[in-house]
Amino acid sequence: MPSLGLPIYGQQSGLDARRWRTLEEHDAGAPPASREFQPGADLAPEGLGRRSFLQLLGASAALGGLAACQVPREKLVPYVRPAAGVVPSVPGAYATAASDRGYAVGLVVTSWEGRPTKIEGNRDHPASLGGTDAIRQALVLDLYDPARLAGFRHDRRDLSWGAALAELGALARAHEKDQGARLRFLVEPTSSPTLADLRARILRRFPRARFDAWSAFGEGQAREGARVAFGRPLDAVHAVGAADVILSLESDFLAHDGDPLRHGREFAARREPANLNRLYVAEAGFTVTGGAADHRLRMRSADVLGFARAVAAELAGRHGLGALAPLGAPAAGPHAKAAAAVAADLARARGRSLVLAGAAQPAAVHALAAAMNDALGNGGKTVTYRESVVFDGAGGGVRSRLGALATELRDGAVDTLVVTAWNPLHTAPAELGLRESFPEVRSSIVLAYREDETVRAARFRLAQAHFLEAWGDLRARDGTATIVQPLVAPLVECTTEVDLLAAFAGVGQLGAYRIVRDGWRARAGFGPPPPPAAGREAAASPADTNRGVPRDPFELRWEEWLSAGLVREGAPAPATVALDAERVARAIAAVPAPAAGLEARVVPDARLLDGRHSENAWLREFPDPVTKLTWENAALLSPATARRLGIASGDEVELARGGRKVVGPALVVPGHADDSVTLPAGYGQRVQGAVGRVAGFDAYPLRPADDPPFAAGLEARPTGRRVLLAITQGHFTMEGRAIALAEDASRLGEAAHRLDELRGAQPTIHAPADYSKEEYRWGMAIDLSRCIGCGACTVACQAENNIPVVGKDQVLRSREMHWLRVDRYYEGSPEDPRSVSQPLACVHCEAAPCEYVCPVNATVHSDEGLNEMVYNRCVGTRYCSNNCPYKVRRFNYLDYRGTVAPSLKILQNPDVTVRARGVMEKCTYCTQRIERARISARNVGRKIGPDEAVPACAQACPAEAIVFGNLNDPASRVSRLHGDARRYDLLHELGTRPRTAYLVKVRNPNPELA
Amino acid sequence: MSTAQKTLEEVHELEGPPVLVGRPGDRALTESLLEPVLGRTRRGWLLLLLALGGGVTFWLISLGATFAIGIGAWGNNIPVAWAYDITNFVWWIGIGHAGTLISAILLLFQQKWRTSINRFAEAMTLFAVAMAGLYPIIHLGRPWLFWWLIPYPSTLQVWPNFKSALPWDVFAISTYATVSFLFWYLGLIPDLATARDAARDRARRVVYGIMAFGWRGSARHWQHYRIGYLLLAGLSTPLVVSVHTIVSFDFAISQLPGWHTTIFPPYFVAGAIFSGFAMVMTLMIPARRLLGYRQVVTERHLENMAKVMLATGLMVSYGYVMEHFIAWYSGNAFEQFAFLNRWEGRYRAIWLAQLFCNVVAPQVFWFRWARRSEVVLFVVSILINVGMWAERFVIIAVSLTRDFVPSSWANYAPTWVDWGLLFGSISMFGTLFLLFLRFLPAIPIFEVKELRRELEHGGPGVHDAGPGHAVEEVRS
Amino acid sequence: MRAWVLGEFEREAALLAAARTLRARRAHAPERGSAADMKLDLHSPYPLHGADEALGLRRSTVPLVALGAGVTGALGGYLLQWWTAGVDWPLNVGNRPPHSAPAFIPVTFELGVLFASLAIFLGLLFAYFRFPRVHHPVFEVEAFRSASIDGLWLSAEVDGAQAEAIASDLRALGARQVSIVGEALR
Amino acid sequence: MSALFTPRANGIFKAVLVILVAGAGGTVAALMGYARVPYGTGQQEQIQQPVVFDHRHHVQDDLIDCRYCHTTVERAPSAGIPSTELCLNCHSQVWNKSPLLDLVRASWFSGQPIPWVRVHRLPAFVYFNHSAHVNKGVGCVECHGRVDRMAAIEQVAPLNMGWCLDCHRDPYPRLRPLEEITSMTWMPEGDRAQLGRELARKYDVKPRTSCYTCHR
Repeated sequence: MPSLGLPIYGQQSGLDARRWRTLEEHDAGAPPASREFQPGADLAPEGLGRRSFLQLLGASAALGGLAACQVPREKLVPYVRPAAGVVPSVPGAYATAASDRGYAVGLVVTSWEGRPTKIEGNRDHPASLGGTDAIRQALVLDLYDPARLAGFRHDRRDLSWGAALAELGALARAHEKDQGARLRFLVEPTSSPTLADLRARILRRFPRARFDAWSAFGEGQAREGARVAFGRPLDAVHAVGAADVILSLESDFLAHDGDPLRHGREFAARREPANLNRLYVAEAGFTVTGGAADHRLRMRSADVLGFARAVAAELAGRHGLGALAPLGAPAAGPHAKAAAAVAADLARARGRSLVLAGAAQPAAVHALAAAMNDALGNGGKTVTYRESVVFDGAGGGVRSRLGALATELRDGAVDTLVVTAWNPLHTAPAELGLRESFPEVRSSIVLAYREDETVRAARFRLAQAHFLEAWGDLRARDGTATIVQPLVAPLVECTTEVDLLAAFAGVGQLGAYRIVRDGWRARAGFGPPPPPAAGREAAASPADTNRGVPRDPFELRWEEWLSAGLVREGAPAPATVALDAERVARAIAAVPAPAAGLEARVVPDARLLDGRHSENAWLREFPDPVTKLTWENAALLSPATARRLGIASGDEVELARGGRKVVGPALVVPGHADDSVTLPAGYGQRVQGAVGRVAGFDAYPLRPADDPPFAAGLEARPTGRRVLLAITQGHFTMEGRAIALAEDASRLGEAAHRLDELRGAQPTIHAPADYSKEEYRWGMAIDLSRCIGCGACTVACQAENNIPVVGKDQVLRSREMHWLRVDRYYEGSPEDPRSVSQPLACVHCEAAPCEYVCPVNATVHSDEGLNEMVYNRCVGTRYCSNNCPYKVRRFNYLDYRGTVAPSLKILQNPDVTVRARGVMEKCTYCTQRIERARISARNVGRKIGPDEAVPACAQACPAEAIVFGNLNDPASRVSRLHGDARRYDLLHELGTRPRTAYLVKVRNPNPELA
Repeated sequence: MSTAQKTLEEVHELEGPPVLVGRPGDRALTESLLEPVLGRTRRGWLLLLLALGGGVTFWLISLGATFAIGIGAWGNNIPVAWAYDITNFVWWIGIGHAGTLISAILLLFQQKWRTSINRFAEAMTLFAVAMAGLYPIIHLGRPWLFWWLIPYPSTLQVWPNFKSALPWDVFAISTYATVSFLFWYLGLIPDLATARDAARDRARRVVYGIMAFGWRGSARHWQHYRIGYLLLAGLSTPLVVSVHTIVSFDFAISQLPGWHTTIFPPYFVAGAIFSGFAMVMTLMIPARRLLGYRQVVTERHLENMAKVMLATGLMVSYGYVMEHFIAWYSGNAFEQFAFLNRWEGRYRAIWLAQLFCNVVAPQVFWFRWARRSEVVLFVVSILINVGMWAERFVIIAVSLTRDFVPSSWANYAPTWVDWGLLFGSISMFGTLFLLFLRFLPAIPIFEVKELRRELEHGGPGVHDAGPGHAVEEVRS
Repeated sequence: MRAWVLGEFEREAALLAAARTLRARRAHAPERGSAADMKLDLHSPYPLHGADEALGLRRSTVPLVALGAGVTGALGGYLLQWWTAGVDWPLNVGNRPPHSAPAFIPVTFELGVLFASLAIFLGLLFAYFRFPRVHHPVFEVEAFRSASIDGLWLSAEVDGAQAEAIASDLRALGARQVSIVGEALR
Repeated sequence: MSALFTPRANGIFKAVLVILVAGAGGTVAALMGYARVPYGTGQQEQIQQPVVFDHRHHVQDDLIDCRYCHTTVERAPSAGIPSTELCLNCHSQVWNKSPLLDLVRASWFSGQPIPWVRVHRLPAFVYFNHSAHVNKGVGCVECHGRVDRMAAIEQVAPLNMGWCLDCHRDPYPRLRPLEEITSMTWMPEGDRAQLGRELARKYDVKPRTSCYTCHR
């Protein structure tokens, strides 16, 4: 791997991976060298490793759990050459970025002696602000996936990278004679400047070659909409926080669309009573954004345009926004009243309002949204437009993206097709016939991370490097760039998209590191790179780069970029735009009137997106934020529709549209639009690994041949069979209990009095222990008003605390192990309910019911008031769980550690004990982080700072809904929140005095719609 | 003679049947009572043993699975972390209460009719407690660490938590098992000596000789023996009450709706006696038939036990009523929901079965014919056994399925291992009991002899006595 | 050398009478040899009413033993809990006071009962009965096997010289059969 | 006519009873003893290291400070095992031909680390942090003993929870000035516990006995 033979700033230990990799081969059983320094990580009674794939398949591979009792004298394996910048047993943090639909999400990754174990958001990155989503959190698991592709094969011949490079070079040269007329590339949409350069180089070398970009659920429609409205494909950047009134036209902007993490942060900040915004969501499926809405207007996706036009008409007619007159159409149907109210609200908030359109909606809707924002004077205030930094090929819908390529393939006009887009054979509409034509391509080259359908059909397959192993770069929506730096040498033989394209650009031998670095040297306006040899020299010996000042002035800048994870240079300024209402009107007119009948909506799955995360066990077991369904997908439909079709949850249904059939379970979702069936895609792939195979059906066959990905004409009939759906939450109503409280802002006043019964001191026999003298009194506050229920905290907790995946079978037995669950409750009619999400982990009661029932003192209170769970003392009576009113304790019914590949063992967080069979476990407030902070603070004789000890959940939360800190510090945020007027204690009447306080969710409904 | 017959019938009418039919000589009595022990092995006994052997195998397999796979081999989950395991435990412990109760309390109350059935009941107690004692260990996630519940100076310097009800259990169960055993064995010693002396072959004589520790019926021994035996009875009486009280604390001290109930201690003790008597009945009726104990275990015994079952059954029913009343009266929504859930919830059928078996069925015992009909007694006693198991399941598991936070509600379904442990333990219990019947005197011979003396003491025996006398004798 | 004189009687009354007479004689008629060290005992398959009085046995001390042991157990039990939970390592368990008397009652009680019961059982067998004593001179007499079935026996442990005299006394007192076991025979 | 048992039977019976009871009690006592004696706690285990490294020589003769090799002891949970490079800092010059050091040189050239054998072994669920102790005045010698007198490192402390607790409950007699932290021989004149109290105030020593202090 030439690119990785070179050092990474502050990262030499990563390169040492080669060393411990050989150690692994040499002695697979033994943990890698550097781990040996970890007192907590060595093989011991509680053992190591978990997540046996056997268990994922449901087989109880726990026999022999009685084994791990004898402690062998294990080895202490030091470095041969110390890795500079690495203190064994002290984790380092390195900035990098992951791609989200081509854009950068800035990350900071924790690494133990060169083993990345935990992904967190980069506070300074515009698309993260410190937050992450469940998917980003789970990416680290892929790195260690023993089932990932390794090596390079050409027609069943295994090749070294050198050989592969040579063959690619030869292939490229062969295309020079006809200028690459028969050379095609199919790539992921990406904002990488380096890849842009390489594409340019390649097109200079092969003028007649072409790059197409494909991902099943791109933002093509959005850019197309911008093209319609403003004449060129721009990215709309929404300042959600600046808007008082927001209308979402099926835009799931808090979870999927735009910069969800930034949106979430900004939106949450506006959900505090002081400066409440108001959110209207018009959507078919129940989304995270819908759950956060003040008014959720359920309608089929096809009817969204009609509603938007109704609003436009109102704005034009009643509120004097004449510009919208040609675009509007009088309201029809059930939502007329709503349209009027929404329009009035928007009009009142000119310049402080915002209209967003969902990625799935046709370009016309995006254009209309743009027009409305324009008319409302939101331009430049709540929405700005930027030249898209993402290469999106032809852009637009499926046909305009893939149509040309599909035809060429069918006509055999392509000799070489290089595919770096994820599994097009699975995601592309069957009408395009890729499945048939692709295998005919003479040399089809596929770069992929895992075995999949496209890989199977390819002649030439290249194993792709994980982004934590690869050099690269990405831009955020606003143009801010981040250098993607590897934290570890590849665990297997693999390469990167940069290296692959470089091979066609004729610079393959340079390697990604050089290419990326030199590219940035040029962009930053530094002179030409020093001759490679010197460059290698400079970097190759760690000593030089770390001792004293680097020789090359560019080094300084480069190191800055890497350590900050940000490159501010070269970010394009906002574009000035002029709306072309005519074109918008024409586009709207061009949209066919919504057809009657049952609508099929093929949507990206909340966890697997288009299916690329199908093999990620964390995401598979991560409960869908709305349905709480794990491991598989289901056809989601409204209670009324289900009744009409005679379908109940768990019924297997046969869904047919346009001659294509799929069979899968149905799941009734309260609040889903009637006459519409939501079908999360990405499951049931033809080629799957152990994880993917567990469950799920492929929804793509029902996707229309062209965008939008929804269409009427679906037929559904129950097959009579039943499917057991592993849903983690059994009951979605509160039974009138004060569990997750929500209140209208207007009624917050009287609510305060009722809240007094849910907080404060209570009569008790034993005087409460006094913690006021302690230096720290840890506590947590969860603001339900901020929480959007995305569930990032759940996966963050899983990654931080070595929480095992138990498999569908065990989830069905309600034995899931997530310490932190996000409960979701519905209020009101099942047809059109409102929902509240409530993250719930151990609340660390001061008078803990779990403690006094434990016969062996395995769970007791710490001097700082933490409810400690001592795994090694636990004998497993499970009495504590029985007596826990919150039911937040989790029990290792089987040996969930299993017997896993060494690669998965080294994913463990060495700071957290891996629990054995028969042991109870629960949230510890991330005590390992507290203790680490405590020790480093006390070593230099100071107190723990406010943001030093932050639990994984609070760290990950994009909405900052979870706040943790020292209650004995009156200035701390958590203290203030505990004193907040909205604060209440869960199950306060039990007198458990929880340390985690909740803040009532505030709703801001429009009185006119009351 | 005819007068004697007549008076005897009158006596039956007035007092119910005698506690001892006829006046066999001591030697005759000894031979008849020792026949099952010293006589040849019966074929029926062998067949029964083989049949139960199958169940025991199932039991062993289930135990093996539990240890090898872990508690995950069961249907337990979160929230239902206790289910069949603790249900079986409480059920067996409850059954284990009749023995000591019959032996001790009835002894203190000078109830003559206890005499011939107490050993029987005590043995049953021992085996039931043995079955029960297993669950607190195997229900642990890490059973090989069970000894952490015992207070001993460990290098960890950590002690058990005496605020938890589980260490209380450990002490209560082990004490109860020990005391029951001592009580039982002390009672056995004179009869072992009898067996030693009555046996013909040397092997038996040696074995029983060793077990009898050299008892020679010395009056000097009898003096201490009787006082000691009485004292043990006196100690066992509060003990037997305390044990199930403590078992009920496992639930009463928690705060789970359906567990957190102050009436539990008396209600559990009553239930224990209820199920215990039912089990004695279940075992006694066939044994009485097969082993020809009719003479010493008379209708009088059956009838009195039926009365006790009726009484305790009513107490248990009262418990059910009170639970519901308190739930309603407390005005606590969680409590109220927990009890509504029994009527309307998913496990309704089990709750209704429990009501039928424990509340309705025993009511037949208001009628004398039912109290004296072996068939009715047998059927009803079986029903009560089932009903009491259901009661414990409803209290333990069903309460857990629906607690405070609705999001964590979940249901419970047993696995084959759960069933194996239930039916297996029943088979094991039966096996132990069969062995007891075969190898140890199941009827306390010396006490029967004493009883006979006492009956004769106030004058000649029932048969040739005037009604007045007879009435006294039999009442005593 | 010691000898044991065994006599079997038909009826309880006779047996008890014989015992009384022998005791009386020992008291009033020393001239009939030094029978002062004669140790009388009765053997029966069930406890005999009046035997204590006939042999002039003092009140049994078993209850005192039981009481002592019981109190020790209970006290020990409470101290154990108080020391482990309240003194050695007082932990904050669910905000309960480390030394919480109500919670300590059950174990205290159980230990009291356990100790008392053990004291009674072990005391009886090993202190009062001096068991195990599977061999005893009286077992030498084959007929003595009836003592645990239906026989009523009187045994007198006497100096060998007295044996014959006592034997004749027993016959005179109506013993059905009399036999002498001398130490020599053992 | 002869009795069922001979007179000797009584004695045998008694003996058997005694043996049974004593046996049961003895077993328990033995097990509890084993957990406490050095043999049981592994203190007397002789451990063969791949390279014959003599602490006596390096500490006493060469007067090398512990921290020269165990570099991270003051800033990390782990004290740190010296890298081959560190060994060669000296041994590239001295003893650079010695066959005793063949393995070290081999390691340097092959890049294969030296597989030392762990002596002080804590269970996985115990999180001991060297820096937390060394920075608060707990000297190396308190737990590791007179390393300067050990030909081969051996475990001198029982390393069981009770032993940890004893110090966490009463650290004072085991505290020392930071500048003496690595000294093997330091002994204060006067009452050490008294001095310990002063040092505890000075260094703000607050040993905790809450479970999460060591178990996570």
